[in-house]
Amino acid sequence: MTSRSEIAVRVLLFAGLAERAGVRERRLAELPAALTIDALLARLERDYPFLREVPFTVARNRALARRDEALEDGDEVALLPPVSGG
Amino acid sequence: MTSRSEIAVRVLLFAGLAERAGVRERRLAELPAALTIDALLARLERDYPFLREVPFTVARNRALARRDEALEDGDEVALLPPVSGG
Amino acid sequence: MANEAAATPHLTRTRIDVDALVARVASVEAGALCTFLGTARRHSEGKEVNLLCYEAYPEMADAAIAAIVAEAQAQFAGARVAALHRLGDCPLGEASVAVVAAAPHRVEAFAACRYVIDAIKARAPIWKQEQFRDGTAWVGDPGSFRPREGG
Amino acid sequence: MANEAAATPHLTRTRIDVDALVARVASVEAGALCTFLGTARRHSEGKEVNLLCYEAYPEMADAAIAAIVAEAQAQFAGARVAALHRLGDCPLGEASVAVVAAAPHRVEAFAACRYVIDAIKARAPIWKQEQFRDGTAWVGDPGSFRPREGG
Repeated sequence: MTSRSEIAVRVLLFAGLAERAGVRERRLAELPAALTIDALLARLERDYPFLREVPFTVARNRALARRDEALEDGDEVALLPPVSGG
Repeated sequence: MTSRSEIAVRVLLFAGLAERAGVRERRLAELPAALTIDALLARLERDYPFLREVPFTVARNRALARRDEALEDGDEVALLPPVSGG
Repeated sequence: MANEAAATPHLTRTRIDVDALVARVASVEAGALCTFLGTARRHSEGKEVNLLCYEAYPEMADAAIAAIVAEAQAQFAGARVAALHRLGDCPLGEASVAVVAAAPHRVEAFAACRYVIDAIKARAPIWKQEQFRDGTAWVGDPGSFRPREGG
Repeated sequence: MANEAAATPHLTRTRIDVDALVARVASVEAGALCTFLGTARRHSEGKEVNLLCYEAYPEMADAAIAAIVAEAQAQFAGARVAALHRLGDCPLGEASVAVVAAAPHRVEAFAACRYVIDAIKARAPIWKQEQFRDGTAWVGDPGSFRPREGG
């Protein structure tokens, strides 16, 4: 359980990002409240340095997000490579 | 049989023109050689005065034709109302 | 008239088989397929239509559609196009005309399909008669309304 | 996954049924129907492709396609649109995406169909993996080539 000053988020990776990371989903807990997406990405880069070198956009709770947005407990954060559907 | 100085042509009418004329096809024989399409239309207007009042284009041997073209024996002349296919 | 059908492959007096048209142009090299169907509408300029009936100058209309298809294939890279227009009675909701265009990419598939239907409507000697409750009229021919016989 | 299929009506893991999509939008008031199919191509930038595989962020992709369809219907007079994207394996020649647009007139049918396929390709979180003889790669992700295991 997270205290009031800590949050947990779910991180989803897709396509080439999931392949490179070897994982499609991560749960990150005990994060500081109001952590920004930028700061979350900095933490993820420790485990997945390739994230510094490949392009992606970020969705928060299934909507495209700015990287200065503050996260809330229970957020779903998705890293989306350039789309190629159709 | 037409002599060298006379020609015969087939005239086709379509859609509203055929309905107004009450006929879809006419054979006109014993026409002067090198009769122009304009002159042919003047003859047709005697039988079908409505032709003076409705718009149409003329095809000669299944290609759009100018009205100053001279007809040849055996030509197929079609009077085409404005098209409305599709 | 089987003979006419054979001589004018872009015209048909029976229901249009769109899948057969698609099969003529589709291939594993064409990543994009655009299909246009013109269908008989219930209303035309506010009046209720019961039935459409199409007439053509068959030999010239068939040649016109063949030429239009060739123009589209020459103009749009890699496009393959098939087109078929119906003649005679066309019940509401059924297709009066079908154009299918396959191409490696969607820009050319859309452009070729659009070119062909626009040109057929503008150039092919085909005429549409609308049948109303109270009579018939040729589309685009203002004086052609004829009251229903015996009505 | 029937549950997923029900929750994401614009995505399917099985072959796309174009006739069913058409039936959803066609009506006797719509005189024009434009259909676009994207199909798996044999060649991609010179390399021979054996199979395509599509992955999506399903909930977000489904919502994106629903929003795009609504935008098209609001923007083009009288247009009714249906769209479906395939996920998972897509064999060569089969449709990976289908868009059908019905409208009273062809200008709107073409425009709505084109708007929706363009927007799906630009915005929906869906990714295409190409499978070659010697490995796989995600389209538009240059460093993603992975040699075939055990090859």
